[in-house]
Amino acid sequence: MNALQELFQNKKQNLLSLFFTAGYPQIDSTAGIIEASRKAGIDFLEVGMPYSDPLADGPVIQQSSTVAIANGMTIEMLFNQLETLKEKTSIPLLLMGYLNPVIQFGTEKFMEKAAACSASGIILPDLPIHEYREEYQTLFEKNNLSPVFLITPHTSDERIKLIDELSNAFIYVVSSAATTGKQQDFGQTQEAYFQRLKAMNLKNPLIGGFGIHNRQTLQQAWQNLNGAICGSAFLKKLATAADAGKAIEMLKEDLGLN
Amino acid sequence: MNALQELFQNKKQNLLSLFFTAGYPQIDSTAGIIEASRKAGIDFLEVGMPYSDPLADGPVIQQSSTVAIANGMTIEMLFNQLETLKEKTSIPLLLMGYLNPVIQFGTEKFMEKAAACSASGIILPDLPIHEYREEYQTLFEKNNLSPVFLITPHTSDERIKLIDELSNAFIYVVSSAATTGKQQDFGQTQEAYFQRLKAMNLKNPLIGGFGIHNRQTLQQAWQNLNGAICGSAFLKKLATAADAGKAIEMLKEDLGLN
Amino acid sequence: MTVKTDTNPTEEKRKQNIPDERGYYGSFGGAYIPEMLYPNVDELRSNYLQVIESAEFRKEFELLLRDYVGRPTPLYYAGNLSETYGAKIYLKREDLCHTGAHKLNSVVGQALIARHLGKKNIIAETGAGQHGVATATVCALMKIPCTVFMGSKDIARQQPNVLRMKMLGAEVIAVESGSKTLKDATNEAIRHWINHPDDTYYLIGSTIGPHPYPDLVARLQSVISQEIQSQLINQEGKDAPDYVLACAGGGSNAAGAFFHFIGNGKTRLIGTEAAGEGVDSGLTAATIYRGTPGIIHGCKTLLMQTSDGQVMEAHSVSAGLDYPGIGPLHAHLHTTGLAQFLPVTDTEALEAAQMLSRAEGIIPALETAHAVAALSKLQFKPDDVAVICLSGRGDKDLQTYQQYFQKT
Amino acid sequence: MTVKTDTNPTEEKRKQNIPDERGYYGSFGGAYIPEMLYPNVDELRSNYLQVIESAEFRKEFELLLRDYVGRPTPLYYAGNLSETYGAKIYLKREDLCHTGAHKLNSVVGQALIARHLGKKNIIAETGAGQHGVATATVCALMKIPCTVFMGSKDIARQQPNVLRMKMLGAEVIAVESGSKTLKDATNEAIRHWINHPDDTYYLIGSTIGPHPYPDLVARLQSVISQEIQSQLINQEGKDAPDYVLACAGGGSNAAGAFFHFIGNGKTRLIGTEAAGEGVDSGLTAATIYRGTPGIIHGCKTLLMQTSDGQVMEAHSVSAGLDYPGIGPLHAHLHTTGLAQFLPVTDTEALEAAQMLSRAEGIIPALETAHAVAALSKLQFKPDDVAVICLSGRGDKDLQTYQQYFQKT
Ligand SMILES: Cc1ncc(COP(=O)(O)O)c(C=O)c1O
Ligand SMILES: Cc1ncc(COP(=O)(O)O)c(C=O)c1O
Repeated sequence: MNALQELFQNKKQNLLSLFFTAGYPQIDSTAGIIEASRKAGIDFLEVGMPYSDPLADGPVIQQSSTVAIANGMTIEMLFNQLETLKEKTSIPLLLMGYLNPVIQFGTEKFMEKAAACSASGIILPDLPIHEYREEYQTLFEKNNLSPVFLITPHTSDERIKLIDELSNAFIYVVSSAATTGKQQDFGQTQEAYFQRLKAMNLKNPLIGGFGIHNRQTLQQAWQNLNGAICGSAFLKKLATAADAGKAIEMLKEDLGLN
Repeated sequence: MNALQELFQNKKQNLLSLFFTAGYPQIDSTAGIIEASRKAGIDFLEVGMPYSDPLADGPVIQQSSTVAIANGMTIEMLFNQLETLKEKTSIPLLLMGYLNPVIQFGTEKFMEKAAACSASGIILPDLPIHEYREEYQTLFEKNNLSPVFLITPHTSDERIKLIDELSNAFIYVVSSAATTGKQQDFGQTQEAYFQRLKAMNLKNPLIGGFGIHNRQTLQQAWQNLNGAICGSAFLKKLATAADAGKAIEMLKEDLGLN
Repeated sequence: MTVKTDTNPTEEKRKQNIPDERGYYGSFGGAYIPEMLYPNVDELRSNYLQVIESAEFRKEFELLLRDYVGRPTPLYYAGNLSETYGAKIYLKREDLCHTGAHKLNSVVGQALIARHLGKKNIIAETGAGQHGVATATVCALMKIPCTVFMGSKDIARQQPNVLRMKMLGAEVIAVESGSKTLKDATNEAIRHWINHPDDTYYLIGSTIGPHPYPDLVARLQSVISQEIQSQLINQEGKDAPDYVLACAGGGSNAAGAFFHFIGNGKTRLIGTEAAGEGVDSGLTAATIYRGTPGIIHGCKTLLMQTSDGQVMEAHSVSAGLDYPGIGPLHAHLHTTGLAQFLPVTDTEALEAAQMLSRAEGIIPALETAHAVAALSKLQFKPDDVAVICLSGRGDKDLQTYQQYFQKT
Repeated sequence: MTVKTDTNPTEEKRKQNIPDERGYYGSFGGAYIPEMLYPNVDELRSNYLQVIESAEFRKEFELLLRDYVGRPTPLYYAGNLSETYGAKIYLKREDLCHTGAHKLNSVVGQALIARHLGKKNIIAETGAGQHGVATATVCALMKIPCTVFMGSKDIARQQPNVLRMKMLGAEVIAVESGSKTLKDATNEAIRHWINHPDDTYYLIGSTIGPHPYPDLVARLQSVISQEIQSQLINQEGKDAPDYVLACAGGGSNAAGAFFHFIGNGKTRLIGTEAAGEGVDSGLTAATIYRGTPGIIHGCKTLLMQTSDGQVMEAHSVSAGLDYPGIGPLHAHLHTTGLAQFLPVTDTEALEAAQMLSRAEGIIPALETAHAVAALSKLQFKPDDVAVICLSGRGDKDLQTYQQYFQKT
């Protein structure tokens, strides 16, 4: 059992996770963000591996990736940073990124390094499920890493069941069919979607993401799902705040958590 | 017999004619040019009727036509001017111009007016010979007007003979196949052409034109033909000289006649 | 329901598409040229029919039309236009010809003739630049030096075509005389020909000029109506449309599109001419509407002129229609009622270009847009088959379109 | 004398033009897409073959290809090129397609599919603007709202096509991210699709993207090689050329021109890619030469990337080839040796464009010029029959040509 799985055993509701891009705003921001998150009681973190062509992402994450790459961030360097932090931090970590840099790094080596850094799971949104099953699943299992898959309002029940089957930590519930960072409040579509998911009685917790940026969106996710992930909204705060602690404070204010 | 035919009866060599555009440089320049020509011993004159699209003419005559039209020159007005002059001048006149304005004026009326102004002949370079014979010949004859046709180095012997047949004043020997005003000296082509014409023993005098602008070209025309017509070179002088008399003086200088 | 037709046209009517021996269509045509042009024009006159009817010419011409020009061009059933205008509307896709207009049909033919006559240089006039591009194109293909005369006003408004001519290796001479448009480009081309009579072929771009040019160009362009005919038989089961619509500058695309239907007693032939800012505005190129008989560029036809017989400057937003004369065939068709000519203003043409682009995804040349604009001036019956000669594509006119639609 | 051929190719070889069920050509292809795209891509994947093989689709597609696109396009024997390069050189005239490039073949087909799937909006990416124009065109014809994504750098260098898209009623969205060229236009189109999944069809312009796009586009473009085949039988009495030459950006015109000849053991398939300022200059788009296996825009293929797997910016003077990836079919053909890919520099392409304009009177698109430039890199035998896919015309590139030839 990895740290993330442990977390979900102990906490079933109102989970809050943050996504940030490694190497943003500074090349060495990661340590501060992780530490501030831990202090602020964030439940788990997704560490984004910056990619030149993040096609599922909106302008905020695109911009953070561009800056991070320009800052010199690489997977190699990220692992080096995480390696030095692993003793200090207890907060469960997931790595999230596009498949290509992982392949170039070497899939097997990537999984081993991730495990060595105490990461609990990996999210590769553009990894096809059939390829996961045929080529990646054993690697994930061998390294005690949880695979996390995305579902959207357009994902069929059948496919959701398959994903539930393959998952062992949580399912990433993309709030609406949209790139990251679309700043709209949730409406009837999301409500119906969340109800549909509830009715399916899935074995994995459901964590909502994409578009969580204020009290309304957070509460709707929390009321219907097990938790929420906040990405673009957090990156925006990071861009302007003095430090990661301040950024989380400002974000919590927006989310109605103070 | 018209004045032009009379002239050719009396003078067989070294004839000199000038071409000018009616209405150029001033709307009322015609009288002065005719008078100065008479005084300077010019043998006969061609009065150009300005046309908007003088496609056989080079830039000098084009320009003079544009100015004359802008000055308000029309066939009607030209006839009015010539009408008032006909008592005063003894120099044979030809009218030269494109067919379209003549047609618009009315061909029959045009011939009658020309005769009434004591013109001796008419040159319509774009009048087809067959049309001349079928529709114009009787009109010319009725009004005692000489038709003048052009020939070029490319005109066949057969066609030259036909033209000689139809002519009763002179044949207009275009020096080279070129628009008016090309300022080149005459060379072997012209020499051969002139020799060919001589050998044909035509009944009409031959007057050379197009390109007569200096001593060499004039002399070559005079030595081989019966006379020469000077157009563009004369118009250029008219453009700059104080009056028509001065213009002719300057031209004669260029032609080596002083 | 088709229009009432004369199903047994007389032989005489059938021959209205061809001039008599001296080049006259009724009272229009002929060859009014100064002696300097006589030998060249006469050489062409006495050879053209024999050449273009020879098996050798036909073989080469037809091969080039197929593989180089891209013929047959489609006869496209325009469903959206048909719905809007309540008739079966077809577009004859001359815009798909190589270089983008019908002009190439005649250029290929004339260049073969020039080669047959042993000419070493080719000159041409151009308005919209399409004829210039077509001539430069075929001259490159046949390795014949090429000089194109173009009014400086047209050079400014048809830049893409100027660039194409240069890319193709042609010399483009800017004509600064007169209105600096097609009329004056033609004058300068003729003057150049007078000055270079020996081995130069003057490749005229439309059914204008002294005989035999109008007839020669019409015959070479008649491939358009010939194809329409056999395509209609295939696609509609009839051998003649109820309407043929074409714009007319000098008249070559109209001549080509009308040719086999002239005097058939079945087909209404509709030419459109450029009214510019309006037929009575003084800024117009509606030659048939405003013209009177006279002589321009070597032939007797209708032209816009002053009462003194001076040629007037034409005006049209479309460089290819900006000409104060029209081919003698069309003057004849108009006079005899064998064709009808409608004036179309600049604005109507621009709007029609927009309309066609949006309705069928085809951006027409500004010239062509004048033919399209006629659609809204005609009363169709539902079964009427109307063919528009889509003489060219609009790539050369994008700047003009943009400027106009930005303004409005 | 033809090159040594394998006259009995195995069935396996014949099938190299089609991917397996999951969209793999050997080890390239597949569908690497985030879940947000899954339903749309899957809907297309499970329908496309059935739709394009249906009688209804074929009828409509073929009619539009004939009457709207202008097919078959000629297979033109280029006499002057043949003489210069010592082989029988044919040009497959895709430049004569409506809108001026092969792109329309695939757009017509995909738009029919979009309609079949009940989609209400169409989006597309474009580099040179040809695919954008083609899409805007067919959307106008079919009355479907159209949005085109185009890098702002490409908007600046392919102005005529931008004007055309607007004239046709499409919305053109300037993409300011990344290199501001085709790669980023594709990213933005995909993002827009993610954000508008319900009734939007993403009409991809080349043999790129997640399965089934590469296969779909290749099949729709395969009309090119199908026509070449039957035209060659007619014109040369043989059913396969010795060479086929095509430029490859994403690879759609090459896929279309190669399709029926892939693995036939007779035909050398030559793709040309844009070397920019040179394959080793750092300013290049020579994907096959400089690329390594990876994932771009949803498929596994060869792409130019850093050792960290970041996609590199491509460079080519030609907007349509300025792409750091290539279709998975071509990665496969290269890897298996079924096709050869040659890099061609900006300068070589520009000179080839000039050469072809002067030699045959055909101004090619800058993309196409890269294929033409390969002529001087090959050693032909006199009887070799080589077909160049003349993918598009150069009207959109006149400004670039002028600037280059003014400088040199
Ligand atoms: C596309 C197009 N259509 C029509 C014309 C008008 O010429 P014509 O009347 O000879 O067809 C032109 C002339 O340039 C043209 O380019
Ligand atoms: C004329 C032309 N040829 C080739 C290409 C390259 O695309 P592909 O490799 O898909 O044929 C383009 C792309 O815009 C193009 O416009």
